[in-house]
Amino acid sequence: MTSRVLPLVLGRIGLAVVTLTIVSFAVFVATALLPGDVAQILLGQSATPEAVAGLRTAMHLDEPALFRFLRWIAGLFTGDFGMSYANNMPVGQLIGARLLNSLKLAGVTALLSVPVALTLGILAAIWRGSLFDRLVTVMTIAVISVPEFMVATSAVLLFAVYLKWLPALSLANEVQSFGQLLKVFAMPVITLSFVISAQMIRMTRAAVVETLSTPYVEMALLKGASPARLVLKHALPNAIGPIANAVALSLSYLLGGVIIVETIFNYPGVAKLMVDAVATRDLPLIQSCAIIFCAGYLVLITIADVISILSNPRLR
Amino acid sequence: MANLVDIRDLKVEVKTDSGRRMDIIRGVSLQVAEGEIVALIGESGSGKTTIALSLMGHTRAGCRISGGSVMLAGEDIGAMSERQRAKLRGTQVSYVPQSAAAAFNPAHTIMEQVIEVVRIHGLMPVDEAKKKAVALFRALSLPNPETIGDRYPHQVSGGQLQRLSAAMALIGGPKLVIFDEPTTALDVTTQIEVLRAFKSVMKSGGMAGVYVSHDLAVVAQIADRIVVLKGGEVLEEGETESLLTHPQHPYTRQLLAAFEPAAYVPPPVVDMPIKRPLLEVTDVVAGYGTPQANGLPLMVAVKSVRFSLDAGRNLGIIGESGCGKSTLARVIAGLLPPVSGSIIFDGKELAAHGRHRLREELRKMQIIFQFADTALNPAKSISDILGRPLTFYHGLKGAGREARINQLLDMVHLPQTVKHRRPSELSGGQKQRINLARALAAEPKLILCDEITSALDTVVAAAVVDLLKELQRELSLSYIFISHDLSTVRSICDEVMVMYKGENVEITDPSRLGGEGSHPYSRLLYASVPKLQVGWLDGLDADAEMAAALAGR
Amino acid sequence: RAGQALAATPVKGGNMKAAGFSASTADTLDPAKASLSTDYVRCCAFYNRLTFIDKSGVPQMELAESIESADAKVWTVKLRKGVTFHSGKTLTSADVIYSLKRHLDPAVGSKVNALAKQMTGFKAVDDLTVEITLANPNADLPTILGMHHFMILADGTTDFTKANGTGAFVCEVFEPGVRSIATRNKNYWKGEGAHLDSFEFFAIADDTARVNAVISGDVQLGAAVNPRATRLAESQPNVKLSKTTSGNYTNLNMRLDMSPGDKAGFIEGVKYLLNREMIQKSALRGLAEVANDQPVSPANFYYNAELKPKAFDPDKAKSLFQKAGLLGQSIPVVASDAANSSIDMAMILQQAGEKIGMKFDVQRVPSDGYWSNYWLKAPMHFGNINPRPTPDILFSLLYASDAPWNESQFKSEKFDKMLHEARGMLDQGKRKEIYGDMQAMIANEAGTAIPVWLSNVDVISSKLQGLEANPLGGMMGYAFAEYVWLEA
Amino acid sequence: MEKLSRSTGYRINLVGLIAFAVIAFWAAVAIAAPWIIPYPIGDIVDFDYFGPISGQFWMGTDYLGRDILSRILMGARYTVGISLAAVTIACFSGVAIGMAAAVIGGWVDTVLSRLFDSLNSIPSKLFGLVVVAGVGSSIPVLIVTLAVIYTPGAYRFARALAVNINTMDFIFAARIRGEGLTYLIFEEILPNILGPVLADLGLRFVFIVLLLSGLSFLGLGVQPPNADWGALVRENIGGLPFGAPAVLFPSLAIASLTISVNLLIDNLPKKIRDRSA
Ligand SMILES: Nc1ncnc2c1ncn2[C@@H]1O[C@H](COP(=O)(O)OP(=O)(O)OP(=O)(O)O)[C@@H](O)[C@H]1O
Ligand SMILES: Nc1ncnc2c1ncn2[C@@H]1O[C@H](COP(=O)(O)OP(=O)(O)OP(=O)(O)O)[C@@H](O)[C@H]1O
Ligand SMILES: [Mg+2]
Ligand SMILES: [Mg+2]
Ligand code: NI
Repeated sequence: MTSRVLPLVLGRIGLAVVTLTIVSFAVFVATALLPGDVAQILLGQSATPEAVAGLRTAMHLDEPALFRFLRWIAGLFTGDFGMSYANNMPVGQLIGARLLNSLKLAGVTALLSVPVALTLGILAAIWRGSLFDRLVTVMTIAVISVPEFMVATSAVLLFAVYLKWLPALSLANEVQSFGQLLKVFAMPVITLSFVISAQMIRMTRAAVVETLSTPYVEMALLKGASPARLVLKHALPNAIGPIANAVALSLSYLLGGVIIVETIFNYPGVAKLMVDAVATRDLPLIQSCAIIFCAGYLVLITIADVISILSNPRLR
Repeated sequence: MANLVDIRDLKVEVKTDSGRRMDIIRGVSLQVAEGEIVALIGESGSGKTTIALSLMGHTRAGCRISGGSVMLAGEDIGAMSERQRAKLRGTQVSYVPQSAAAAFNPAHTIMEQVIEVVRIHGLMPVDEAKKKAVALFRALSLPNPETIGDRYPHQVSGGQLQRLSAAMALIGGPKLVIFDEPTTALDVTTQIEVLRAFKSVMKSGGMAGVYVSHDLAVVAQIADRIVVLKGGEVLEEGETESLLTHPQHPYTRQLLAAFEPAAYVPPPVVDMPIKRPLLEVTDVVAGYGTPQANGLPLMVAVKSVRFSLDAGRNLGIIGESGCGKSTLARVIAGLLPPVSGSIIFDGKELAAHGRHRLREELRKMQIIFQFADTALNPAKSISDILGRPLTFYHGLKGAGREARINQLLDMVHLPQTVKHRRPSELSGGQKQRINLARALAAEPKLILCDEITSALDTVVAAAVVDLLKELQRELSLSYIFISHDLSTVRSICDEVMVMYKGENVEITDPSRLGGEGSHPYSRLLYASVPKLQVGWLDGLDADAEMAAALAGR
Repeated sequence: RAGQALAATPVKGGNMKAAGFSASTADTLDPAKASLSTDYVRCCAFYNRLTFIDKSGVPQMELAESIESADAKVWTVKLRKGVTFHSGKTLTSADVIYSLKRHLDPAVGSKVNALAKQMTGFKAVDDLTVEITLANPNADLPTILGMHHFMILADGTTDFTKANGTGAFVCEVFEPGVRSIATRNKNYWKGEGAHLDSFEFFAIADDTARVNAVISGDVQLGAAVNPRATRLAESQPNVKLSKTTSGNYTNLNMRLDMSPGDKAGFIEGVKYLLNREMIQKSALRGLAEVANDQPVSPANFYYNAELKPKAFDPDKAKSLFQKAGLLGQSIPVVASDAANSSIDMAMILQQAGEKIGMKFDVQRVPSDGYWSNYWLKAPMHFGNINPRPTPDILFSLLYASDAPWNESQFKSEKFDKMLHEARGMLDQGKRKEIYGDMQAMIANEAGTAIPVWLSNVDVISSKLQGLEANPLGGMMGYAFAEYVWLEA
Repeated sequence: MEKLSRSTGYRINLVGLIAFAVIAFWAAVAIAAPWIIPYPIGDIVDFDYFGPISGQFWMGTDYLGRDILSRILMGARYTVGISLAAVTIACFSGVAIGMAAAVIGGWVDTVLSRLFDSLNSIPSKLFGLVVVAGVGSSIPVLIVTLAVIYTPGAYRFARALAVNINTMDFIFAARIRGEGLTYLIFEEILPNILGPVLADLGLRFVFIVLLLSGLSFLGLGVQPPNADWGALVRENIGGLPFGAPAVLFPSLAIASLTISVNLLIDNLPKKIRDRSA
């Protein structure tokens, strides 16, 4: 088993490094293409040509951009993410706490939404064609077609403003007890779950329905297996590959895509950080965030691929 | 003796897209007594599988039991709820599917699936079930009975899977076992073992059986009674012995007559002035898996095979399951580039990879795949499947194309109505014939036929063989004919190549096959071909020489 | 309401949370770089200026005991005695000179570099006296020194991860883009010091969310709320709105050196076509006052009340456009969320234009990079100018021929001369006259249309007391933390 | 229904028909919008903002006092047009390239996969900004940008499905017939993955409808006073606390369209193959 998986994972890590390099170079070029640089943006309205020139020199921005980029890459290998241009703090320090926050939020959301979505998807597949199935389909589409900011705002209005059950803000640093954790995370997690569950539900249902029409499921039926057993024991193990992929893609949204939730609930995570970094053309910070998102995405995708391989004895 | 199974006036209908209904079983009545084995034989597409499934209260998607009753041990299966039926399945009645390979879940170990019936119905403790399974494996003469259950389905051969699926059906100790063509995919030597195992297990368990087959000789060995079907109706029914010796219905006579096919007469050589080799295969080595240090692949399936085939002549390839027959065909067709060796076709050396061959070269050589269902695109209709090579090679369109499709369907004895169906709506034998028709559509010079008659009844198989011969006369075609069915090979081939473990053991004249001068393995193969006489199988045990040969394998 | 607040007695203690409208990694504790109200709030809490501009716009002494000059050129600043920094160090003239001189160093990236440049000489007369020499006389120096950027730091400060000032609060936590936490400075030089025990400040960028956070009681103050988002707050018993009209405006700039601004009559036409009343009522929900195309606010002493806003007159505009030969042409107008309400204003202009056959092609561009890419550059674009305490600063920043932000490229020798003349004048009456004329010149000749004064609305909890309006901006000119208290 | 089915040669079901009717309705609205709107979309017709439903303004007024009905009718042009175009391009190119990668395999597959993975991990905001800065903004640019953002997802999805199909014998059969790549992917593979691909397309359509409003705030595409439905919801979100029709109706419009698209995909008419004729 490991004989197949280990080289695969190693190969993937190698390719991941290549991908990361492409991404960070692409991001570098993209940032370079954007008009304005950090000196101009920091000075904002007071960016007179001399002031900009002076600040540029002081920030060593007059060195060629490519040179700065390469130095940053070189720094990465020693674990140094560089210094933020915007506020002269080490990027590692800026990202550290916020990445942790993002991971917490992503983790809690995943813990809630993945089981719920898979259950709904599987149930819809078992009772395909039924009222329940149609209801799940319509509800999932309805839920994702409501813009995220509307879900979030409605939740705040209902639970914080009218009912006053939950705080309107999710101040992550105030979590001391489990009860608080529930209160703080409840609304962002619900909002995000709404957004990411639909894809998982639809894909789980599709994958399970697909395998339900195979001869070995028919054979299991002829052995006297119950509908639940057909789905759970026979269809599901063979549908794990596509499901894992859908879950991975959905979860990858939780790192970089949560900007609206972070904004409305004032949750300090990395998505907002990246947006800030782009707004200030803070190259080391943009690069570091991009690398983190990309790495997160690759990790999820790789896990999904490994899971699909492990779930299929023919590939092991 | 009370009847275990009592089918009265069974009707099964399919509903077409346009809402029209059509009966595929038209009022069949059938009884099986306790402990009795009844064979269902008949034309491919006559509804054998459909009847067998109805015994479990099940129909395929799109079909529906529309009339009659199916009584199992005095209870009406058709009137039960799905939950009640589930209780019977596996315990009272169990099923050995037509395609064992597709019936195993690729994600679970074999043992897990074999004892699943026990788990579902809580028949006995799991440990006990495992012991029983191992005992069954042993009884079915499977290799390594202790450990074979720990493997996954793809890790055992097709013949072994077929036996394992029988174990799966037998473990719950059902009163009735339904076998749907359980030996179709097996070579003759394996077939013997499996048949024996079935017989002894069923006898010792006192089980009744319904045995679906197209092969009269096999049925003769195992069944107490035979029911002959055609077009969804029962034509004739009787004790095995009497039915074989005194068939009443003309169709039955036809079936029996087709069993001993006319010996092969090579086409007259008059219109072939010079003997010209069409295909020359020299020292081909091929296999699967990553290349090793010595340049050979991990698993070498074909070892240094060499033969040559003249235009207008046919070569048969026989050998046990897994000996590399299909691999060789794939190499010739350009699907699997050989490690070494050369293939010269029509005077020109062919590129190893099909991609690099010219369209004309590809057209002139067609391959018919062994697995009929995976070789047809499930999403396309039969007319699309047959029409494509017509358009692709010959630029046919519109009415001309339709006419040619109809012609092709006629050639392979299929009604024109199948044109609008998808492959999943055809029976096993019908799919096989579609594959043949597709190859014919290209109007090739050489057809590589991989087991094209294995799922066909003797009458249709004979007709197909006749068709091939006729085409050969008209178009001076050549065939490479891969088959487990020695009699068919003898009826069409000029030469037979016997393969054993990837090697070519001998090439002889088919009439001399199994004769004194030939290779011992060839003789064993020959001796294993079932004879159309009751008790041939039981008589084998007495045959000391055969027993020794089989034991030595 | 303000009256009630004054009458009440302050309560000591309590922890307050306030939400600004924007935070990013560019958040800074360096007053020279402060660019957003959130930076100002922090700087006001941690540092002090030499002077402080009160609610009527008059500079009051803060760290300075007095600032005096005979000729408006050489100024003597006397510092308060016994003021200490959070680090324990005592305030001396060296600190003041260091803090002011920083703005001249381009490496600092000061936002007020242009203003600071007039300070050419600094001299420490003694430990508590500084002499500042200006390049040219400027009577407004005390007011200039009251601007947020001129906070006083300890001599030699280069590290701004923590703030070491003399302010009412000590910086406990500062995470740029996330939050800052301040606790009361026990050794504050103003004696009693702040009422609050601590004060946490962060930003909620979404307007609705900011209002909701106040209503739900999570924060006690939500700054600068969009007029659209206030309706819910108005109906809630536990919150109130604090409104300031401070001289902040969003203006439409038409460059005089580019087409179409260079065609005579076009600019005047646009000024007539701007439906100021509709902008005030619809786009801003009445949270604005109609303005007269010049930057000095009505609250300012020097405001020219004679100068009336141009009335909405499409017919006149039409004939002016006709005269300019532009009627029926498509004219791009760049607007962005970066300039408050500019998109709504642009649409109102567009709509009015459509009625007279004038096509304004509104281009919404990203707020990101707006100030460096479009502002001052596009032929017709919107700007947003924060309040400045004196007409002199406004004029020299925005309308003098060499002004760094000459939005419409307005060049007038006469104007320059008047500006120069008024600057050194210590006679307020005469100054007012000159500034009045200059306002009229801007309104009629410059390419900047200033339709309304924007009001700043802060949503505050009704428990929050002591908040007063201030012309420098919302939240009491951003200095609220020191003055407010929470009722039990 | 029966009759309709027979005459068209397709089996049609009621849900699919209703879904189709809704989509057709919006498409018709999109085409006819300029002629049927009761008020010009930019006109401030009412000084009351977030006005209620009235005989004069059937769906109330928005945050500036403009007629919401007119804005929704006009917004249909953008939401229906742009989203459909973008989702079609994204799915067509993603699925085609994905299938090609699976069929060709080898280094082509590896390179394409890495490239699309990279593209997928570039933040869409950064991407949008670069586009505005680099090529400016127009509706075609907007469509292409949306398509590019969603192509990698479609690629990954289609490739995973196609890889499985690619190992089947019928693909080999087509290959050694000498068929070209285009035939292989569109005729042999596509029909077998069409179901999941369409389901995925339905979801992607929803995402694109929503992303559209986000990009218009980056200055990409739909320019004021026009607005797509997502932007209508966004600009009127302040009315949510008191249930303003200005925020509810655009949301309903979005939901009706996206749900219909997905239901139609789930209930596509099936061609009747006369298997008994
Ligand atoms: N879904 C379907 N729609 C229409 N016809 C069908 C469908 N399924 C099966 N049939 C037809 O029903 C008939 C009986 O099929 P069945 O599989 O029972 O045949 P069989 O006797 O088992 O044949 P074989 O020996 O080839 O396996 C065939 O003619 C087949 O074409
Ligand atoms: N794709 C593959 N990968 C690895 N091994 C394979 C593969 N296909 C076939 N083999 C192995 O190669 C050997 C030859 O297979 P081949 O299919 O040629 O047998 P065959 O003679 O056609 O048998 P049968 O009569 O069962 O069809 C077998 O042992 C088989 O297990
Ligand atoms: Mg069958
Ligand atoms: Mg084979
Ligand atoms: Ni056979």
